Amino acid sequence: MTIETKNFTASELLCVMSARALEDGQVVFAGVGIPLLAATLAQRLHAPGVTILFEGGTIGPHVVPGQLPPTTNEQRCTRKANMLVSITEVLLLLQRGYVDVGFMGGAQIDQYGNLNSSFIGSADDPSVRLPGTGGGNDISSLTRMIVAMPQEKRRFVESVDFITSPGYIRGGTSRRDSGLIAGGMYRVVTDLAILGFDDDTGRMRVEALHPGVTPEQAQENTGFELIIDSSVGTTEPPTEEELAALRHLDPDKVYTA
Amino acid sequence: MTIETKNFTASELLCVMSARALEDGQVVFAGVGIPLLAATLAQRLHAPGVTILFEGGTIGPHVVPGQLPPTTNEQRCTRKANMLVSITEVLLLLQRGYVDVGFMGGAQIDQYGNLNSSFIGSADDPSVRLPGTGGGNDISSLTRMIVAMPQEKRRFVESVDFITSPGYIRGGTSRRDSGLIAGGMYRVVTDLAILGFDDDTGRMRVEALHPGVTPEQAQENTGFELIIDSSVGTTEPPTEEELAALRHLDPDKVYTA
Amino acid sequence: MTQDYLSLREQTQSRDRSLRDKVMTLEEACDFVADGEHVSLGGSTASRTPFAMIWALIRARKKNLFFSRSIVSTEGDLIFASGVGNHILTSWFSQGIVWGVSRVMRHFTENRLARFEEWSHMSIGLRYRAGAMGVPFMPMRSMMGSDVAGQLDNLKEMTCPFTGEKILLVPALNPDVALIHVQRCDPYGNAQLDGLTFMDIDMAMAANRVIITTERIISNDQIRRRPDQTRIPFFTVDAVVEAPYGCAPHECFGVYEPLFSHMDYYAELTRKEPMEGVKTYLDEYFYAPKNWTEYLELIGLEKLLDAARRGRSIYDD
Amino acid sequence: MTQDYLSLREQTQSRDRSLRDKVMTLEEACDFVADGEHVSLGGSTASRTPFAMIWALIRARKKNLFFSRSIVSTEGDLIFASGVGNHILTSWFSQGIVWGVSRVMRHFTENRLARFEEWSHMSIGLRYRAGAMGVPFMPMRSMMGSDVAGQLDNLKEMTCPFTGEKILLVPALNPDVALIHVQRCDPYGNAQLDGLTFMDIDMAMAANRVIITTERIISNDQIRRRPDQTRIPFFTVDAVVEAPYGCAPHECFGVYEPLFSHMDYYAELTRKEPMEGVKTYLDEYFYAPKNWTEYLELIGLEKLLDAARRGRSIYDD
Repeated sequence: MTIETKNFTASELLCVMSARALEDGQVVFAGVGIPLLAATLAQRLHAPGVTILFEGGTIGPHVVPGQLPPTTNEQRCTRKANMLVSITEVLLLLQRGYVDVGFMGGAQIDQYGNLNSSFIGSADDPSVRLPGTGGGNDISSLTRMIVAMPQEKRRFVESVDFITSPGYIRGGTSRRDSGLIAGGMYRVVTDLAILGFDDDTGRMRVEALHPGVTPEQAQENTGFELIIDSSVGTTEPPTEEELAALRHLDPDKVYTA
Repeated sequence: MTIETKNFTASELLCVMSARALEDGQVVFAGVGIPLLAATLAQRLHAPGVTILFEGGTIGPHVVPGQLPPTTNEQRCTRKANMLVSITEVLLLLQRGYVDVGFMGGAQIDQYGNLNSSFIGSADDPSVRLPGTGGGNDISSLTRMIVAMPQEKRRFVESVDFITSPGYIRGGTSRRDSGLIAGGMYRVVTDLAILGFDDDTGRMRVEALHPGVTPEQAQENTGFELIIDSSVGTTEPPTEEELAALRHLDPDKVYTA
Repeated sequence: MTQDYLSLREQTQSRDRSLRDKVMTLEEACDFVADGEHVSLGGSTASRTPFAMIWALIRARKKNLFFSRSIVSTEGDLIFASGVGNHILTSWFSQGIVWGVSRVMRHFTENRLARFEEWSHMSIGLRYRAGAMGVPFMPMRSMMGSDVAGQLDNLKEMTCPFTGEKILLVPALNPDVALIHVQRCDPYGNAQLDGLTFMDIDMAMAANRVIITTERIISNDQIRRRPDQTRIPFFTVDAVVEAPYGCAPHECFGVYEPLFSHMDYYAELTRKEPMEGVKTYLDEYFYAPKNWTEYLELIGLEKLLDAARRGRSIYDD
Repeated sequence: MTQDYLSLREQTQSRDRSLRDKVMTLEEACDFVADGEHVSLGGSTASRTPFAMIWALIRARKKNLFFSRSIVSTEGDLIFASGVGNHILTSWFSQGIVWGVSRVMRHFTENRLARFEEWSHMSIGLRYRAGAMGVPFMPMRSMMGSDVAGQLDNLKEMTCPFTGEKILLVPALNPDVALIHVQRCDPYGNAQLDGLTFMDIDMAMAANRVIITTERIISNDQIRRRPDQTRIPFFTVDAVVEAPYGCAPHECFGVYEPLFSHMDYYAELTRKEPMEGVKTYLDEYFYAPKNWTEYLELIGLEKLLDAARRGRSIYDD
């Protein structure tokens, strides 16, 4: 990290950059952790009209600062919500097309935006059994995705051990051919860059670098070849206002340690 | 009608005899009119533990005497109910198998217990367009049926003009072969007799005659050959208690004129 | 008839689904319905019928609409007779069992002037549900073997790949517009329903547009106090219209029962000369009044108060 | 695994579905669960977990149960470690994101001592829903193309006969027994739920038996006053057990939030020596106390009161 006045943590940078990726008026299906926090941050800043959905069955809540829920299934998620529905119903909103953006964290991602949160090593004899998909598989199968995660070589791998949540699968038309005819990976927000995907090949591409990050640094922290345009732009650093709002929401650094 | 002291109408006889066909503890899906009234009557008499379902979405109501609902979709149907659900949900209870008996009226029935409430004459050029199936098709497709209707030659026909609500279709295994592997016609209660169906052929059979009704009378009022055993028994006439309870429920004779 | 998935999604994605004020008049809400479209009606028989909105569409001289509803009562007569619609998909169509078979329905269907397309009650519910879920069909176990199914050309039978059983598939129904009347709704379209919900929730989720009429508009703060009481989410809704007694002469659960004497009057009017009767009724109650309040005045305050007294009595026990 | 329709119906028809008193103790309710059966758990993660009933089944030394739940938290560790169950079907299994990956889950799955069968979240909901509806499958559009689907052998892809689209069919799930904790229930099993309902309603309708634990038992008269608030009908329910704080250390919406410090304690206990830690926990909190009240006393009144204060605060605004 080389941003000059590094008066924030990597998690805080992730949160702020992710929040910026949301537009006002969108319906956003947010996972627990950074996504929940970033979507709430967006609501307090440039996108007050963002409607948040949580997989526990919450539609349009206002999360209370300092009372971040440990999962998206507790009553803290429902504070001042517009509506509560069953888990199945809230996921069906994705399938029916009411959602603009799915917003998740990730443990491991590959060049086609496939996410793994199930197994490190082979599924038959894993070195680590991870907690699994949760809503991730459904969200990434059914809507346009934004993923927030730290950019590290061990997390950005050529090919994930296990496709828990599908991106562009094996690239090209393979996602569509599998039966997933809508949605797909849109952005991966990391502590180094904003990443997107090539329309034809489905391979990961740098959309913008964070201030002070070089193309080489982005590549070094990635386990496969990134598409980087020589004219790639730079993001604006987190503002004092953004950081203050974020710290007001998560004073105990539950998600931004 | 030759019952000696004929101190009741044909509709009242139908109601009392239908009510008797229900057993305590049963879950009964009741249509509007005589079924609704008879199921409520059964609750007040021998079967207080009958649970009534109405197709509007009502589970376990107590209909208020003198306030009979005009259809099974009004709030009068929901009085002191245990639960209200959507139309789709209440019909799915039939499909899931939670219901013991479907209980309906009928306009036209045939030897295999098929009901027609859609067309008199051909469906393409009917002489009368009737109101249609309502819940009838689903109820008779998915559970054991009791039908209450007056026994007249024009209503009891060899083959209905249109199978709105399936009985045994063309008899034998044809119902099962069509995909309707559960349920089926159980009893037809008329002002003359209690009718059942032959296990093998699915044809209509006299189970018991009402007091004073002869086998010949039952046959004369039927447009096809009834199976009548020479030793067929006789029902008990409506008691004063039954008639009093019935008249208390329907003092304005909305359904028992 | 079954909308393909990508076009359904595209239509949904292009809707403004943000939290915004959608309060307007009955007349303004008519702009959300175009001639020839598929309009689904909430409620069932004489309960929570979106009468005010149907009344407005007839007055706006909309044409050739295709209607769907679980069970159709008097509004079906008025739809056919006014020309606002010429095709109704439902499971049952008449005024109500106590008034006998509708002569108006008979006139239009027996003379092939309009179409009454009959489906089983549950199949209609499952078609809305498939539409609500974003899948192209629902599996079910009734209707097979009957002539109801025999009359329909968009059903498919299949053998279940898990159990080998015969299963019927019914296609999704995604109405262009759903008209739904509720007891309470906020300005954004978050709607609360009391009592029987019929097929309204699935219908709202399935439709490409939703017009809510409501007995009263409440604040969004009220909604957020008990979000588990919201039954229709704001982002499915395009218009919110306050229409007191908006189901009259039908019922709104817990607010008023049906106006039985008015329904008797209509039945009497259409018994002998159905077409003359219904035209007289349309002239008198639909075209003559200047606005919804005048329509209610024509029905009569005494009848409204009586219906309201009976309606509220559900909460007396 | 998919129960055929006639056997499902036969099982349902043979249940006593009459309106009758079903109130009993936790210990008595254990008789409704036999070794090796499929037990589904209501709630999700740390919300409305039927902890009291799981606690009772572990104490009753039930064995080899197969569990299903939308998302599994600490109860999954305790199920595997106690031996009450050796197979869990869920979409996510760990204590909760803030506590890291469960070492107990890892121990059992990585050493193949027990099975964690992973399905997509929605597919589990739709499998219960198919079970609730009495159909053998539900169609859906996610999971295709992923390795989650690749690991499962009871999925079927089909081409939609209406649209030609590729559709995934997931088989119905009809648990032998569902354990569901609610805020209020009458003695017959009519249950009211506040807040998030998770997959509980479909699960109750799908199951062949249902055990309800409830914060308090209310009268049937209360139920009949607002029947539109009933979420689970009595005839699906076999046992009703009053268990105050029946989800502790998890949450019951509007009554108490999770007992976070107790959950921290459990996480700490199992961090370094997961198997020793969980065994110590089981001994201390599951096997040692004489009854549910003693279990709550061990957790501590102060923690309960704090959780209750936070729980009720949802209604403060």
